[in-house]
Amino acid sequence: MILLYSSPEALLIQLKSWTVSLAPAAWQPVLSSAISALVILLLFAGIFALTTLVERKGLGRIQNRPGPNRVGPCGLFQPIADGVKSLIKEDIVPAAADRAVHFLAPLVVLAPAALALALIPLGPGLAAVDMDAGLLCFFAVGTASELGAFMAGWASHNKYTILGAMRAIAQMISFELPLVLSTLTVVMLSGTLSLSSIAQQQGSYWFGLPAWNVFTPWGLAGFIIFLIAATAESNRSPFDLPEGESELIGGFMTEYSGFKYAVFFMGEYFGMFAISGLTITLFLGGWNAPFSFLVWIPSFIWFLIKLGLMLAWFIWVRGTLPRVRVDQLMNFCWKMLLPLSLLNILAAIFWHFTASWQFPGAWGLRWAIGFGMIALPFIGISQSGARQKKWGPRIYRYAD
Amino acid sequence: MLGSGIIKGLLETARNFFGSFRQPERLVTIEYPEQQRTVPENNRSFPFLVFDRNDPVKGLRCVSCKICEKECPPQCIYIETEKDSRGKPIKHPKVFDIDISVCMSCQICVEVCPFDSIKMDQTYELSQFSRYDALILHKIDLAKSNEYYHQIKPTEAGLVDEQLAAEREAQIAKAKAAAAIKVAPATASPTPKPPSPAPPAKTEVPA
Amino acid sequence: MVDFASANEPVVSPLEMPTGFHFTPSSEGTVGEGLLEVSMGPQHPSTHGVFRMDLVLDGETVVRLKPVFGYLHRNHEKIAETITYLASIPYTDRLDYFCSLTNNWAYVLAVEKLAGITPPERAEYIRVIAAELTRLQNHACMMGFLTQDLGAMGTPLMYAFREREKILDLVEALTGARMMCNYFRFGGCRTDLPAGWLEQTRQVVAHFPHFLDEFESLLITNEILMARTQGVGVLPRELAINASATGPVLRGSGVDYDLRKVDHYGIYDRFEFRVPLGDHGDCYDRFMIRLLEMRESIKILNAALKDVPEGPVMDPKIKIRNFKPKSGEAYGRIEGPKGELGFYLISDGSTNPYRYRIRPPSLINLTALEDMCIGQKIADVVVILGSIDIVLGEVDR
Amino acid sequence: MSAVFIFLAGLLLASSLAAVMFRRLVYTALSLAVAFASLAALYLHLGAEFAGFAQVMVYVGAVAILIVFALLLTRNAGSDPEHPGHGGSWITGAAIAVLVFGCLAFNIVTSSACARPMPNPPSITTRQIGESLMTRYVLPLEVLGLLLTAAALGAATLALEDKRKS
Repeated sequence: MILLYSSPEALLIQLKSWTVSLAPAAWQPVLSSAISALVILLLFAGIFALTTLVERKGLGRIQNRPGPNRVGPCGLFQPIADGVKSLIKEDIVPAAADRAVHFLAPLVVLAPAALALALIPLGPGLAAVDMDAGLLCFFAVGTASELGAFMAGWASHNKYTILGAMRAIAQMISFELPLVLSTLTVVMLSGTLSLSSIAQQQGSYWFGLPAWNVFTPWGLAGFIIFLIAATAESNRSPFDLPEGESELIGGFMTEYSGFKYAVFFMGEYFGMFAISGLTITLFLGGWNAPFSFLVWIPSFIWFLIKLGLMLAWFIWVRGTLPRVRVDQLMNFCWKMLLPLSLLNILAAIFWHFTASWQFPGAWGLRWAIGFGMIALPFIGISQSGARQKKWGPRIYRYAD
Repeated sequence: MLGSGIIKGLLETARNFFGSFRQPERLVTIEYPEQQRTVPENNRSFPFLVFDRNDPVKGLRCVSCKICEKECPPQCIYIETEKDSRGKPIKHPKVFDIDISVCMSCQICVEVCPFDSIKMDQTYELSQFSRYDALILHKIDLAKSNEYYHQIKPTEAGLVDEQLAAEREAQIAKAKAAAAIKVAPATASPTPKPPSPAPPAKTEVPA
Repeated sequence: MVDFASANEPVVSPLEMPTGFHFTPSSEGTVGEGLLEVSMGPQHPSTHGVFRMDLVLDGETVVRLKPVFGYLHRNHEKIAETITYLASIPYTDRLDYFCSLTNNWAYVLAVEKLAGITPPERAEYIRVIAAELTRLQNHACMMGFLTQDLGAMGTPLMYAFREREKILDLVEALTGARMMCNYFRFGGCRTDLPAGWLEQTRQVVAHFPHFLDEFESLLITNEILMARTQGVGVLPRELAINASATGPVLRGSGVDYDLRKVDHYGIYDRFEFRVPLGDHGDCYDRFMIRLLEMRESIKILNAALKDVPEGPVMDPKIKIRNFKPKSGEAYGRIEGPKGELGFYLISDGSTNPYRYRIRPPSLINLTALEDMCIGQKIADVVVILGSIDIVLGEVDR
Repeated sequence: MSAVFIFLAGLLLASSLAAVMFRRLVYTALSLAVAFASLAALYLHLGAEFAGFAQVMVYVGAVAILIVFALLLTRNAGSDPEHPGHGGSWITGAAIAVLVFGCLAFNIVTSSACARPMPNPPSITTRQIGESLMTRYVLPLEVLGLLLTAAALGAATLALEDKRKS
């Protein structure tokens, strides 16, 4: 076996096929899948461990605290300590709980999230599962985690967990709509459901600048809508109502402790990675470098850098914003995000059919019109909503 | 417009994020076991008993008057007076216990003490493995020297020493006067000792 | 499974009391079909201590709320009747443990009225400075806790704690303890100011407006905060008066009532400050009133720190031991950070008070909690509770 | 018949039976979700990606979740029902099921399609499905869409009326 070096990605692929070729022919497909699964799980489990540490440290710095810094140099071994702690903690199952469902729920949350991770292409040819209907598959497996939330909430036999589960299901179902509708623009304009081809299509450069979807008006709006819906879908602040620790203690996870809780936690973070990866693939150019002179850096490095930036954004938002209320969340979804994502489809159609405009300044005009098609309704909806509810800054009077 | 306030908040937290690396006044955390906090002079934790002349047993200023025991709001002080061989109480505590699991560090014993013998300490690393006996401080644990008092609270201790010296001088003067009176009338009956708030006259304050 | 109560009786309609209160009879077995009874607390992360609310929910909407407290009852009032006047002061620290200095002040004010004592000038200034510092740190932390209840991951709370730390350092340098100060005495203050304390305080106070600016830009125009607090937990003006709410809760409902202006206690007449008032009586108003009050407190502090006179801090005629005020009664009250804090004392001429009674602002402001919460979501309940700003040490005493 | 098929078919059968047999509503709902998922897996095993994922999205993601959500809003869904719902009618039900299965099986086995040699399965991509939906089957698609819109509007109207009354 000779490794032909053409690119780092090809090297990895060749390495894998060489390993697989060592096995007997009947076992080769199984081995191939197993290697892919192992790589995905190890990679993202490592990122998970790192993210918990970075999140705690980052939140600490945002809050003017040093964050965890006791275990190992700069607290680097904190995730290991956390893991050991959660493993040796007592696993408490409430006496009235449904033991089987209570046990299965964390797995039902974790498994679809891990499955969704397999679909994300980390580089050209570097997706564990590269299928024709990848995007469809992503959303299909994503829906299963709602069942996990229900199972956890119901099996714990606790009113707070039931409320949390109801919130979780309602929120995830509602936000799936804008989430899917905002990806629809990308699917329409790229003409494929395959994630790697969508990423591939964003690989060209225009005077050294990338041709990512986010640099089009529909792409920008879709990116923002998708990001908001993704935050809600992965239960992150400010949409972390299913956990809602100030009102619902821990939501559907209230009655979980020890390693089951850690599995929930992991499932949530895997979900966040998956949806961040999807955001990157759909709108942020996938594995492509931002500038043409930087293409010598391997694609998966670019992907991981972008993933890091997405996670940093999630952490930053979590450190800043208070949580919205459940009815406001629903209103926001149905009255703001859904109409805007529908309008965004219109904007994408406009962008598509004006692609033939050739006169000077056509690009700018298209951009302005397309952007206005979403921005103006946004301003209108937000202001009418605020006026209706009488929300706004106030001026205070003083007693004489 | 919707979102502007959120962006403003995000910028503020970003400023704090970077600020906590660059501006030390933002990162106020003290890494406790390695860094110790410098406590201000007024800081108080739990009471201790002051002794003079490097003698933690005989040198205690406490005369076992039990005022602090009476005034202590949570009643955490227990005192027994020493008795001499004939069973007559002498001005020295036989037992002086403070249950610091009950003590609420209010300093009222210090304020009411007429002999400046009980003062507030500043140690705060007092964890013990037992909830009961380990947290009851006995006379021997409580006794600390006047030098120690000077060390933790220089200003206050200086004032106390001045005051004690003044009282002692006043008492010596008074004793002299009393002696003079005693000499003059031949029908000298033993005058009852005035309930002076001063410590025993032989007390010497180390320099 | 969901423990929906099985009884099918209809919901007992809230009886309208003449004052407009909701009065809920004991809720045992009266929960209607489809309603969910939830016991929120005493072990709940955001009931600010061991406080419990028996909620009846329709979906997530609150139909009924019954506050249950007493988990932290420490018999303070009865204990105080068995110990001397002096020994009660450290117990008052533990009422509202965030503002022990103002608690001390209210108590010593009552004793001073009882015994006819006037503290020296310097002590009055120290009291004003200490009380306003207490107000600053209490309000800052209250706003932090409120945003914590809103789910803001504690970031504003940490900023508030950062600033509170500086104030607590000052308090420690002055009184010897950070929270349980036990500092004021009838007839003045326990000790004089330590050397250099005024200068340090001036620096801290000069820096405090920067913190307020930071807080404002972080929070007050935040859309989520506005959506969560505006129009939530409205306490109408009449109900606020009827419920005898005081402090920022009352002023948030637009009633101009600040004991510093009304009672002229201490030397507050000498300082220029304004009383901010809210027009809506919702959580946002109560939040903002505290923010604006902090700015006014800074004005008072700046003026007071400028001209602290020299002199004694304690009336030398006061006996610490064996203090026996003549028999009579007195009610001393101050504008604490949470509202009117009053101590009512009856003396029979002995060393102990014959009767000792506290008017705790936290408890009385809680009176209107059910009225503020009915019809709101369960998530709003914690916000409303946070906006009242209770400390359970004071509620249960 | 491959091992995968046998496994999936067994899972499908077992979970469908469980969905019928369980007394506890929640268990039946969860078993139903498993049945839907195993059916989707069967589709995938046959190479019908689009149908498989659509099955998961629609049945697991929407139908099962809806059932579960309704359970959350219902009283006593977790406890064992007081009156076991089977009674004597289960024999009738089983008989009908056997009859239906028999009819279907007989027709399939005797149909001429089975007699023909197995053609090579055409490789249908999602793209082709989309294109045929938008060209050849555009009218049925639009009609279906209209029907669903009408249903959604009707549901909204009903919900609004309920709200107005209360």
